Amino acid sequence: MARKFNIALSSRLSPFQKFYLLIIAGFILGPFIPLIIQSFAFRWAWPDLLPGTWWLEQRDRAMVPLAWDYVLSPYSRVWEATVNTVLIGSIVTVICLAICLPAARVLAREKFRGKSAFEFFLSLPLIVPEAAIGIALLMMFIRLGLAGSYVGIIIAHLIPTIPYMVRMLTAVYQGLGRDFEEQAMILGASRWQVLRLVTLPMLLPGVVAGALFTFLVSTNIFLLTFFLGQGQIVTLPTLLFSKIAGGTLDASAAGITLIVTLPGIILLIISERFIKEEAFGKGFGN
Amino acid sequence: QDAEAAQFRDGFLAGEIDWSAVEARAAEEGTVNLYYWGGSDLLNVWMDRVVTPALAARDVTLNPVRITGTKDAVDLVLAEKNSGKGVGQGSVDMIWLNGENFATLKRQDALFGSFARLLPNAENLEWNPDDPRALLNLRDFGVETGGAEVPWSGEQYVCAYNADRVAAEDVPSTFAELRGYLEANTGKFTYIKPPHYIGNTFVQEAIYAHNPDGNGAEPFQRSVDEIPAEELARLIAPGLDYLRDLEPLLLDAAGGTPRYPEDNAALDGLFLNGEVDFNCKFGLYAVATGLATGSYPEAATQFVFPEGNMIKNKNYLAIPANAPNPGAALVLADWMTSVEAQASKLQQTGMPAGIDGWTLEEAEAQSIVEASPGLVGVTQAELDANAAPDTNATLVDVIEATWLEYIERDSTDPIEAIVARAYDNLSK
Amino acid sequence: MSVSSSIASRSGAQERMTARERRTRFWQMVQLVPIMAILVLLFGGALVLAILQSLGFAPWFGVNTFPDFSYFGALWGSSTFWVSLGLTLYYATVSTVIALILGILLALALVKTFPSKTFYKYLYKLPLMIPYTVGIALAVLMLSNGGMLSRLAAFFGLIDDPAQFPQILKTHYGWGIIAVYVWKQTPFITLAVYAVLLGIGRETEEAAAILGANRRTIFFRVTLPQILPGVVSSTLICFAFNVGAFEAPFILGGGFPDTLPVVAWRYFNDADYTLQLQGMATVVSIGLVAGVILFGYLAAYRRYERRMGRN
Amino acid sequence: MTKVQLNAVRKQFGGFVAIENIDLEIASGELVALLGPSGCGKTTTLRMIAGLERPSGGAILFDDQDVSEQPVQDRNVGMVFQRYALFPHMTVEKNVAFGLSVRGTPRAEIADRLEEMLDVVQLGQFRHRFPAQLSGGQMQRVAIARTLITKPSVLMMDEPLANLDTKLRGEMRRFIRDLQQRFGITTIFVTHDQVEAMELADRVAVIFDGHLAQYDAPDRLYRQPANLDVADFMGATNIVPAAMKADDLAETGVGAIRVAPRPGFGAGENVQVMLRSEAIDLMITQPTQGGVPGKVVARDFFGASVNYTVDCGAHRITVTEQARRLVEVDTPVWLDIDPDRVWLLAS
Amino acid sequence: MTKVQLNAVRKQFGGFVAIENIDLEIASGELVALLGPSGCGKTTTLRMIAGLERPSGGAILFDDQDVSEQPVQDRNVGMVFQRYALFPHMTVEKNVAFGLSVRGTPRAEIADRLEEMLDVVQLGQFRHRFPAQLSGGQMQRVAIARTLITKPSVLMMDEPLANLDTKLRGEMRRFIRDLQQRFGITTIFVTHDQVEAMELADRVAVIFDGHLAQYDAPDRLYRQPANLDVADFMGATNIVPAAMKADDLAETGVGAIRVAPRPGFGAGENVQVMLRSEAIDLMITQPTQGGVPGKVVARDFFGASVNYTVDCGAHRITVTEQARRLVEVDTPVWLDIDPDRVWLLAS
Ligand SMILES: Nc1ncnc2c1ncn2[C@@H]1O[C@H](COP(=O)(O)OP(=O)(O)OP(=O)(O)O)[C@@H](O)[C@H]1O
Ligand SMILES: Nc1ncnc2c1ncn2[C@@H]1O[C@H](COP(=O)(O)OP(=O)(O)OP(=O)(O)O)[C@@H](O)[C@H]1O
Ligand SMILES: NCCCCNCCCN
Ligand SMILES: [Mg+2]
Ligand SMILES: [Mg+2]
Repeated sequence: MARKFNIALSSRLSPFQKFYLLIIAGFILGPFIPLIIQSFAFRWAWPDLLPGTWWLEQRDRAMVPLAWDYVLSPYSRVWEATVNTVLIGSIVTVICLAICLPAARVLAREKFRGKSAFEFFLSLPLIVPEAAIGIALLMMFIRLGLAGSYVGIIIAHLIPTIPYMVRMLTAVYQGLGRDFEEQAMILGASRWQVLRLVTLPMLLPGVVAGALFTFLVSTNIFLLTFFLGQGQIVTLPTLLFSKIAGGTLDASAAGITLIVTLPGIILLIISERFIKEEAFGKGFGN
Repeated sequence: QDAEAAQFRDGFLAGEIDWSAVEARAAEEGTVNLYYWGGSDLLNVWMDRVVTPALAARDVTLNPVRITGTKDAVDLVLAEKNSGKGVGQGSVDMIWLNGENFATLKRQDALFGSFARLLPNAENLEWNPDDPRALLNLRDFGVETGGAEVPWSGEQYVCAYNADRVAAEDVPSTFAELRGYLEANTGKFTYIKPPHYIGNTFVQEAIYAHNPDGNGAEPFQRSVDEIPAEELARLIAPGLDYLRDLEPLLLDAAGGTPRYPEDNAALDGLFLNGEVDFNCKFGLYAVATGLATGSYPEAATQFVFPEGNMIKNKNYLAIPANAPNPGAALVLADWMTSVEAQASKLQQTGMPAGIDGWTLEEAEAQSIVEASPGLVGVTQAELDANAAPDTNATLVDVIEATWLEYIERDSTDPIEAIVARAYDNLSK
Repeated sequence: MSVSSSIASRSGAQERMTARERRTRFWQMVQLVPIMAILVLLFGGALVLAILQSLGFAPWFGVNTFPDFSYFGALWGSSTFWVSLGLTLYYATVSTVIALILGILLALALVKTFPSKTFYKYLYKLPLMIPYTVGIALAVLMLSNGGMLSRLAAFFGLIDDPAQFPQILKTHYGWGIIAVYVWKQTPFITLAVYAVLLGIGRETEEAAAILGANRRTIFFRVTLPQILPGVVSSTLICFAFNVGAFEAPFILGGGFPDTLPVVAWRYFNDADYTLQLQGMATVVSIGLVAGVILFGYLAAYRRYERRMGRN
Repeated sequence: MTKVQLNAVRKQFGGFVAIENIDLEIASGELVALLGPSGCGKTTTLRMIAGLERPSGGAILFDDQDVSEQPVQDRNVGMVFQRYALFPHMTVEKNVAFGLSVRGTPRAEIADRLEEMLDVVQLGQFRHRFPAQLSGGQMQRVAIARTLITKPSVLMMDEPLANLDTKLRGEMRRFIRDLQQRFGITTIFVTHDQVEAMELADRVAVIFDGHLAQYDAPDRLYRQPANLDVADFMGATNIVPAAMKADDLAETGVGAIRVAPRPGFGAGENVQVMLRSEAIDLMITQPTQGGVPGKVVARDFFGASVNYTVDCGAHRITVTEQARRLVEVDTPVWLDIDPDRVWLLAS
Repeated sequence: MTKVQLNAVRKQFGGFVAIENIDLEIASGELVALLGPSGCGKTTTLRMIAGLERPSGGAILFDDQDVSEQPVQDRNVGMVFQRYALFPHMTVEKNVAFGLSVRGTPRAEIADRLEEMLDVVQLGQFRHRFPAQLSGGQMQRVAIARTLITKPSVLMMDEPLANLDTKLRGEMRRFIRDLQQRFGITTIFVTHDQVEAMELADRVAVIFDGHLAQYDAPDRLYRQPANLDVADFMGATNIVPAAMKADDLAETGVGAIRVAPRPGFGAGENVQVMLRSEAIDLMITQPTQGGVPGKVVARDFFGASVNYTVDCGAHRITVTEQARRLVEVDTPVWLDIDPDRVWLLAS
């Protein structure tokens, strides 16, 4: 019944959309199949659809750990890189939140001279590529003794993450409306009580979305980490880059690639439960 | 400048500090930061599995910093030096390097000093300048090491072919034969892209083989100061012309632009998948280790190419002038030149020994021989018979720049002009 | 809070700032200081340093010919720079446009109700959560001449040598680079558009349907203009990222002539240290190009917005 | 002009039944109000008629034709949304012309009809403004104009006046009524405001909880509600239980009241008696016959009218009077009620 | 209980003058309505009293004390926002208790007062719900409870009933009135609905465009508006120009009308005569003396009342009657007007 109606303006998928969703699933997930196979291969030469020799067949004869044995061993530095990545991402997120929250409040609520210029300056790091400042930043950091240090990397990561965080928080602040804070003040709440009891809880979805984004951006940064880490600080993107820079993937590189995707998957599972898409929308609304 | 560190350096270099004091200082420093190219899983494992405990036994913690390009470490040392970090105040204790990178540090006076012969294990190396076999210990790409670096591994540029794809009689042994093969099998060969040193080496071999004077590597042992630009241009022109003419026959050249892989992992991948039939790189034991790790096709075999011009060199460990832990660096350098270290490195990574067999005792020499993964399809005698020396590091820069200009960028300028420009730039 | 309004009302000349107001004003500024410090000192500092160097100021290399435009001159004077610039913009534009189209289509599908929607809401965000390098690795495995697609082609007897497989990676068409950017950024754009779509609701679309508009018209004349803010900011971010990205063109690109970030990388890694300054001129050029294009884009969009009465 | 019929229309959202078998017939050119409390299913009913929602059961007929298979675009209906759903990115002009331009109407004709329509809604001077720059009443008029310009055969309005102030609401009511009469369009509008329904509609459909409770002309609805719920919703204030002494006499807590006999409410029945507050005469002297005695206990002044609360012993009765005189609190009074204006409801 | 005074209070936003020298005195315990069209400055006035906005000029006094320098938190005022501004992340209980808990009131006392307050607003059973799970009326009661629990000495409400339906609005009005009388709190509420203002307030301040137009008791405001604007805003329908023939006789387009003399409106003056539609008697037989003849041209039925539009020649006069009889359209009628209910306005 009412087929045409469904097509005209329905909440159901059109046949094209069904097809499209299948294609997208293939596009996103498909490449992971050879990746998983490769991570278990010993020798997998063209044109074999499956490895000619599997890693497990060679495992006992190998003079060094191969494939997953290598990946999961300390030699691969995967664990170190994971810890670094998550640690740096988390600290960057917390710092970023701490410095962006007050700024976002002022930006969302107050008018002052030079505000639009300031806002423009804030989004400049989105426009100016990391490549443009990486080397110069490295020179500054070497002089300051920050090159190859956690502190240096964390500070540097603030540059590309601040614009995301500020946008997101400013948008939620704008959406919040003053009513609630004013009402709380009328009811006798102090500045700090207003922030703690009313503002922060109400901003929470936006704060969480902003934090997630900041964390993502930080854990995705390659060039800045690569320049400023000086090989001393290995994160998942730099580790993987070193493995695949030549444009080939052996079993251990495939294994590392899989490990590099893990934090993202875990984060996805966690965040999907707590964050509604709408929360991100604010940051892109305007 | 750290006065105490400077004092140690001066004292050690003057021979006033005995080795036990160095070891004591190393234990006190506690750490050593070794910067090395981290692109080999085998070497990485060896560092962690063998070197780290060995140093720990000497109360030194090894901090193996895996870098993607040796130049990164050189840049860091120079940047620190330029920002006023003197002796004892930098962050790099030791770099694995050779060729241009050493030459750069030397030129910038950023090296710790002549330490190599003062190491206890210096006796495992030949230092007699009159012995031609000492050449690679005294000169690195033609540049005098002056003991500021100590040999770590020896290498030779060897090619392998995939016997499943190439008949034994078709295997080339000269550049002309290579060209002939490619005319019949277009696209089945490529070499690593200069300025990567492996790519540079292939270019040098082509230049030696096409030396218009017919004296191969010989004229290229001099530095830029000793060889005028026009002369160099004359010497390298035929080799570069050969390479330029070869371009249309290289991998993917049919698609418009020939493809030069960025590093040897990339070349290995192409070789494994049969995208190319040959794999040329520094790697005396590359086939043996490649078969052991599955990165080479099963039928991979080494062969002699190019006859008489298979470049042989060494690579070294250097200590920067501003090394924060010079004592520990010296201890590391000494351990690295031990027979024990060299044998285990050879066995586990396939990197040939950097020490000289004839200086060793019988049993020690035997342990090295036994550690060898083995040659596949060639004999040591063949390799020795076709060995050739490196090009002087200062010329390498010129040749590299010329390749980029003449071959990559398809410059229409004559080679003389390009070389002259390169001379100019380098003297700035 | 009375702050903004009291500030806004200061125009009346007869009004003095009260002590209370001055205090709030001061606190406001304090709240902006940390963010300013990071951006001005680090970001601004690095930018200025890069510009200074590109103009010949590098005493630490023993070079100080400031102001010296020869580095820009040499760079902009060579035709390969323009080819590189063209390639950089080409990869950035094509991938952004494709990701935009795929992203909008995906967002439009996601607002519908369908059985596997929960699965898809996880699925589509996966690439967003993963570093670019993973995308590059996947591209290598799938698309290279020795890769999975090539093997499938061989399996079906379409080719019998890897060289016969159409070259996707390592060409100047940049299909591999584009594939990675699209793979990674479609989710980003989808998220932005989807979130905005949820925000605008379906009422205006329904109103349009009742007024007789067909699906095409509804999309182009009612839906699209309303999701435009999300589209603009997400494409802007992706495009800027693509212009400055290094890894994908380095690993998957067609070699010389390279994209500008790779060119800069090669300069920085050259044995010839004077090329460091040439590299600085290159990165400054990247910044300039990205800035000019995005400015133009934003200005055009702002004009459109103003014409539409927003702001 | 189209006749609209709903035959046993049902609508379920998942397990929740929003509309339960509604039958409704709206004559061509009639103006019908859907009246009911929040959440009763008014909007859902409209959306089904418009084709935005598919009925779970039953059929909707336009001029006796089942329109189930007809897509929204082809039904030729108009709908003014509760929150207007103006296109925020289009000017008033563009919004209004939208329906014509998507139909491919020639430019010249669009311009003419636009002019005419802007005149009708008096928005000529705001033509270049965007919705965000309009007041509520103006937005509402744009929404109406945008719909009317397409000459729909059925016009629907979802709470068209909800967010307007008293004065504007009054103006808009008159405006809608005029338009509807001028074009004779079959019109269905949703409201939860009984005064609005009464003033505008030819017939009112009262919906409670997805059920059609009563469908009648306004005055019948008001004076003769079908049941207690409807009476209550229509603002009846004085409903008192009573026992029927005779067909025309009800014994209540405040005494016997004469009523007009109503079939089915014979002597002996227990009933509810509804006394509309404005149907009661408030006498300050005892009437010659009848009259319920009481005392004014409260007075509420509303400008045009006054409400008195009169304590009559067992019940308090509210009496509404036009504010021509003001009776003081505590005055003893008598209430006189015309039997024809007393309505009986089942208990 | 606090007396609130505004002395020549002004408020400018940038160059725009929102409030222009308003003087207002609100007695302790009084309930005052601020009435006026949208944008006239009602909210701004409230916000200044609350301390959310600083006056650009003049002074605000609580019990004769200037409070300009007193921060919001210390003014001990209460304010119910137009859209309630309930904290969405807190339950009803938490919302209501908020004001006490931020003051550090002891737990036991909070619990007691909470109980009492929930009783007052009859929300006990909803105590654990979140605002999103409440109906409009319930939300409104939470907002009121949240404010009252802090025992503010001045209570302000910004359009407290705007979004409620007729029935609920009526209930809430009575509820607010009861509360206010019970606690005797000085209360100021904002509305744009004159009926609401009239019903609730002791005095009404009518504001137009930032000016105080009239400040009076509801019935005076209604019957004796200060000027045409106020009369119009209060819904006066029949205002006709006239010339004064004598102190008590005005000659209008529909004939001479007897008026109660008003100082300043002597013979010969040109005036406007206001005839409240509910003050006019509609006769279907000619009265013995006076009576303006006309013909019914339209009838609007509103349930409780009926509006007749009577064509009297030069003007159309609206007459409102309780809906006890229905006069048919086209019936010839006579209008009879009590001179005391005719009001004179300056032209
Ligand atoms: N898409 C839906 N899914 C589930 N329930 C729905 C949906 N749409 C409406 N409902 C429910 O159906 C019932 C009727 O909704 P409807 O919108 O028709 O009410 P209404 O009479 O228009 O109320 P209001 O006066 O508040 O607008 C409500 O209980 C509502 O919650
Ligand atoms: N912060 C502000 N900046 C500039 N103008 C303002 C500001 N707040 C209010 N105004 C203006 O002041 C005037 C009075 O506003 P106010 O909110 O007091 O009106 P109102 O009487 O409450 O109207 P409504 O009934 O629509 O709520 C309006 O014209 C409004 O646009
Ligand atoms: N840092 C630039 C990001 C470009 C868009 N990609 C998705 C961002 C979140 N990982
Ligand atoms: Mg509704
Ligand atoms: Mg207001």
